[in-house]
Amino acid sequence: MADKQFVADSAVLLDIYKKAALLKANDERARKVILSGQIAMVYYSYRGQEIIPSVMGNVLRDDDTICTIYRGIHDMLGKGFPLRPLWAELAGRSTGSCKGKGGPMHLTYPPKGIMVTTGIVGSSAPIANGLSWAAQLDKSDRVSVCTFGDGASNIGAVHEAMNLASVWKLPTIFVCQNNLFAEHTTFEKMTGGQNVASRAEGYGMPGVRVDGNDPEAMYSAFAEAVARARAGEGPTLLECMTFRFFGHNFGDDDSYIPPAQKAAAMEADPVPHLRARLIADRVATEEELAAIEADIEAQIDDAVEFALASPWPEPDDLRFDVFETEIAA
Amino acid sequence: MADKQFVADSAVLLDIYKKAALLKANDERARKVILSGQIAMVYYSYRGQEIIPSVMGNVLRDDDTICTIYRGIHDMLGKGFPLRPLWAELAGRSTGSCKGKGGPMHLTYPPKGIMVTTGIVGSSAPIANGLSWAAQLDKSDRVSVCTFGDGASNIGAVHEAMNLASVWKLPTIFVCQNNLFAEHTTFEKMTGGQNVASRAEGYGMPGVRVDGNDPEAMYSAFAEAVARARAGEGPTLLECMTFRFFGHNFGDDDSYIPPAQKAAAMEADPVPHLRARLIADRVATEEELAAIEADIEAQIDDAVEFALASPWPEPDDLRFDVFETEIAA
Amino acid sequence: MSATEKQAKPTVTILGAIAKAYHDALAEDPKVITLGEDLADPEGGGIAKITKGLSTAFGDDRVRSTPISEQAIVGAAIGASLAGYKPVAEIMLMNFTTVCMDMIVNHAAKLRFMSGGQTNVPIVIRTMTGLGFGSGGQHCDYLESWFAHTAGIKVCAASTPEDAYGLLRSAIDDPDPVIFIENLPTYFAPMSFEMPDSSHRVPLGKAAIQREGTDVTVVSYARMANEARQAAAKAADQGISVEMIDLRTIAPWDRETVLASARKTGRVLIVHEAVKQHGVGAEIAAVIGEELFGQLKKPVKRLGGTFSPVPYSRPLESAFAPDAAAILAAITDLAS
Amino acid sequence: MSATEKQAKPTVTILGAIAKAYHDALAEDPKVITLGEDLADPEGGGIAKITKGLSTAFGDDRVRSTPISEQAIVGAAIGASLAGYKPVAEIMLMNFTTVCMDMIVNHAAKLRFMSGGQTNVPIVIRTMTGLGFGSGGQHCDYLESWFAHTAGIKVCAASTPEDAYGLLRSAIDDPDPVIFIENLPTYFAPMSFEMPDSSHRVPLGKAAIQREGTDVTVVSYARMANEARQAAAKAADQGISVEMIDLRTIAPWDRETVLASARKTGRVLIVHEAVKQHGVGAEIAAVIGEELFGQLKKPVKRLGGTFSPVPYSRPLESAFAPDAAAILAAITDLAS
Ligand SMILES: Cc1ncc(C[n+]2csc(CCOP(=O)(O)OP(=O)(O)O)c2C)c(N)n1
Ligand SMILES: Cc1ncc(C[n+]2csc(CCOP(=O)(O)OP(=O)(O)O)c2C)c(N)n1
Ligand SMILES: [Mg+2]
Ligand SMILES: [Mg+2]
Repeated sequence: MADKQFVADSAVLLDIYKKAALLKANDERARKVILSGQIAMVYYSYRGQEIIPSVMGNVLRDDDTICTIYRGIHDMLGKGFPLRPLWAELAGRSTGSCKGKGGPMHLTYPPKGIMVTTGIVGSSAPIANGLSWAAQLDKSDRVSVCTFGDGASNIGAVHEAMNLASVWKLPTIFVCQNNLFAEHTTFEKMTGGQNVASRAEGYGMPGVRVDGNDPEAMYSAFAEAVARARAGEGPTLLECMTFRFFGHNFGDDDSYIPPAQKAAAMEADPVPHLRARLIADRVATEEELAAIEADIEAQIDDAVEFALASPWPEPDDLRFDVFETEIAA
Repeated sequence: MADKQFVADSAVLLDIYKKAALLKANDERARKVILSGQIAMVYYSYRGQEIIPSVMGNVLRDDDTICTIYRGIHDMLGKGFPLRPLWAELAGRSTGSCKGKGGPMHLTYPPKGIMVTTGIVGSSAPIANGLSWAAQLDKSDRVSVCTFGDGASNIGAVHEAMNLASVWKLPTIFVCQNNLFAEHTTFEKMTGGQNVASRAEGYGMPGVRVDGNDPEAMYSAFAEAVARARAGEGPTLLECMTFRFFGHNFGDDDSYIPPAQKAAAMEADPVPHLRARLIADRVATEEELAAIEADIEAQIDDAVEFALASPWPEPDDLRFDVFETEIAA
Repeated sequence: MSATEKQAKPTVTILGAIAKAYHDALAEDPKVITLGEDLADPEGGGIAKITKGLSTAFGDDRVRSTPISEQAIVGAAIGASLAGYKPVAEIMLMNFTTVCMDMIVNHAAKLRFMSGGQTNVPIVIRTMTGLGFGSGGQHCDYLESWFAHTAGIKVCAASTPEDAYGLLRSAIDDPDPVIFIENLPTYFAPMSFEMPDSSHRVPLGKAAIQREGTDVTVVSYARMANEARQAAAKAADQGISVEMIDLRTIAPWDRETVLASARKTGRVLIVHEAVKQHGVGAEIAAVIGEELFGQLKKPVKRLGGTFSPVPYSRPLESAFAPDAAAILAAITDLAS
Repeated sequence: MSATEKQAKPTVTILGAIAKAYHDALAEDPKVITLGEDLADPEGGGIAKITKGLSTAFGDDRVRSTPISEQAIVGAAIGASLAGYKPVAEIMLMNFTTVCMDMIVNHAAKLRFMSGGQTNVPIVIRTMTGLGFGSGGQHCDYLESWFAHTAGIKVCAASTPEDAYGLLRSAIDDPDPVIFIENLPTYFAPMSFEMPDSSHRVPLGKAAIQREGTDVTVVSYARMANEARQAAAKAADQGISVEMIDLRTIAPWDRETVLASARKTGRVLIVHEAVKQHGVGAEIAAVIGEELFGQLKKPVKRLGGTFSPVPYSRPLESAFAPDAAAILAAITDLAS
């Protein structure tokens, strides 16, 4: 993976920033809205991990598919999940993308290729392979991505999926977002070999450990993996190093995170870093970025308002969507 | 794993041969007994794979434990399973080690450390870890071995078990008997990376591919793995290359095995090869070996007779051994 | 008296019917695809050779052998179904669903609901089970009640070649996930049925009244339906008129047909090979007890596997599950 | 009227009782060991902090945090139990048993039988479930009927701190595998119970009559028992005398106690949070229907979760499972 033929130019970096700014703002709003009591939900903050999905969103097409996890709203926003049905679903309203039935852990939005969000660690991987198989059958060059955490790399489903993807040469990109913690357990304590990417070799596929907070490195690695997949050369495992700034889920006592480690990570917050760099490199001005950010806030305002003004589902809705035909009352 | 400090001397080789001869004779008898209609059973021949468990049996102590699989009678005989309760169990009699309840796929004999025989591919591995954990807690240097096939290396349970063994530094030895087929599917077709041993590195443990039909190579690799485990240095994955001479199970149409491959493997039959070598090296004479083999046949005769003369279990036995206390009638 | 069985018809097997259904479905709809261990022709077309010829006829892309990775198998089926395909996944034996329950229960069964109907999972999981071959504790379980308890997935099983064909085709057509249970001991028995033509379907959720009767209702499915048919014939010789219902679809089961028959006879026997306790028979008995309170002549009777793992030894294995003799005894008892 | 609830007693929580049972078991028997995700003190003693302090008190060898590998977790528990230990394995949520069903069902539950009694598997699997926190389709299922259908494994659940203590200690003492179901929403409620001392045990298989009554029998367990207790109190205000049975052990359930009460009242309501269809209530209703045929005044009634995955949105989540109001309505209906 040495030849960096995939280089993020300034337009790409600006687009990555736009997405990252949206992701960051949305996470901040989510935590605020929970704290304010406006919406009660189980929420897994991804603050600190914004660059990875912003890059993915930049590289992927709408017809590429993604299977993500409970900590996945960043992945979905990167992929283009519109804000109104997102927030309405978080708020449990009937106007939510899943009519309030799925919630934050099971968000789905097929028009943008957001096919599965799972709460079962590791389960995104086997399903992504099926989407890849369909792409092969369709003779399409679309790819499918599954995201999962460092902790998930130790579960059986991920192993089975990587092996199958390798032997079937599937266009699946395995994106491990290594934030160094699985709930309260450190990466070192649970991971034989202390490295996820190196496991790829055992399956006969490329594995790359990349700084997921570095937009250029991340772009280069991800775009190359996508190009390989589109070209029919099979899967890639990317281990994207990152960090989550807050506890496992909202309300989690995060005292298990060493304060110095946390402080250093927040100090290196990749979103303002990218912002500063775009300005320094004259890709955009402070004013332009501020306008973008203001627009994002306005969009989120609108979505939250829409959500809170939307009607709740009716108990009778439980009879629908179990099967195609409704369950008898 | 380069330094071969574990060398099989002639006494060891003779012992390995004695075991291999028993295993070979027992497999031959099993197939004969089925063909003759004396015993009806589901039977997975291990013919061709005798050297691996003969080496294991030579190196392991009675208090070392083993978790094996449906194709595991060779492993168990190597570990010292006595013939009478074995054959009585195969025959489904109440004098069988499992009172006829387990059968050929679930043979158990704790006095020799034969703790679990499973019919679910890959399931031997997680359980072996628990036996290893107990050894650690007991501050004993005993080890536990799990055996499984090349096909099993692609299932989730094996992955999870190897990672856990690595992070807990368990004295588990993962013995993959790579006979190049999983039922009818070839090793190449199902294995990303075309190598099981190389996956060990991803878990941070030694992985060794060894010729499982070569008693000296097998001894050296296995004894070293056991020594590491006894010394508290953690698990090892051994991929022991071998071949099964017959179909997946008795009665299986084995036309999917390329005839030339099969013929070459049978030509290289490791048991007569070892025999010839012992004679050539003057470790034993033809007469001595013949006497050993005759004794084995006599023991098997006795066990089969014992089994066939033994009583069948009673339907009422179903109420026992579900729980410690019986199920009400 | 079963009309279908008495006429002289060509002899077909359940295995043959399944193989034909498979073939016809692949031939008619390019979206039908299939995967499983040893499934393709280089691997001999599966351990029972049901899929023999399919990969040669329809290509390695649509008919795929897999590694031994049941989670990956069901996951791939789910994913492909989300992209518009109709995958048939083979899980060789029903006990092996235990290594992929997450994929089946948390995903296949729930994605339609959790997505608010945006996605659906039109997969079929074919899986084999049943005792009779001495394969012991881990290869013979009937686990249908687990899936019947799971909202979002259907379960069916056939006891005749016609139903095997019609149910498998309907399962593949169905827009939701279906578990199709097969039974090794009944695969090969030649039965006097016509091989159905490719338009034949058996609607999911509809039981078959395989014999009409007035004294005792027997509800059963899969291999036990064969045993029950034999018992019903013997009961007729004793002057007991048995109405013999093969559920065919176990979940959702056909309440109307069962309740109508129970109302008529007032005496019901439910038979399955799965362990009796907490088996599917419990739900059926509970519903009958609730719906026909005070209208039954005798308490609903259930026969099922003993409360133990499946044993190896032949006499134990025979004692584990009901057979025609036990069913006949129960019928006689109910009719008395 | 529940005597225990009315007296002024110190206030304890179910969580506290479980934590004490755990601690006492580890302190009394060096063979008791435990493992699970985030379980040890460097990981904060578990997500609900039930195991906080245990690794510090009893050592990292006996109290171990694990990778996210449920098959490896249950497998390690099984293996250690075969070597004479008494492992308590935590599977964080009951839905995650779906990734380790093979270990639980094909191994833990069957090894004693398949080995002809040569080995046994004295493990406890602690697992949490239940709705009330909006965690949606994959985190709230009650799956006890799957395990009740599996010969060789026991299942229990407590609705009071005393029972939580006594059942967990009995489960750890038991020579066979036990699933111990916990319920997040009931962990923290302060309850008027004494913290049991370390000799306290609740025998497995024995239900508790939490309130004696003559008109209607209510059979329940886990969180639903709390709801049922509230409903029973309200029913008393309406002049309906409810006999309230908390099964405590779901499998094997206490037939004698349930049947005796049903014989007395002639009216039975069974309530669980699990999906009603094919839930544990089906078996209980079927047995009552068989044993007390003609002796009941009303058909046995069942309340359970709706036939759907657990929904996210609050109004849907509330509609999914029965509550005190629904139970009271059913009691009133039965008593009418
Ligand atoms: C099979 C399974 N086991 C356990 C859990 C509980 N759980 C939820 S998230 C999590 C940690 C996952 O860590 P990681 O994979 O690193 O992802 P992250 O949360 O850090 O993004 C655990 C243990 C689960 N959801 N599924
Ligand atoms: C989980 C599971 N899936 C499938 C099977 C069916 N099966 C039994 S043996 C076998 C092949 C195993 O091959 P391998 O691991 O190479 O061992 P070998 O039989 O060659 O010794 C298969 C697929 C099973 N027993 N368990
Ligand atoms: Mg993580
Ligand atoms: Mg093999």
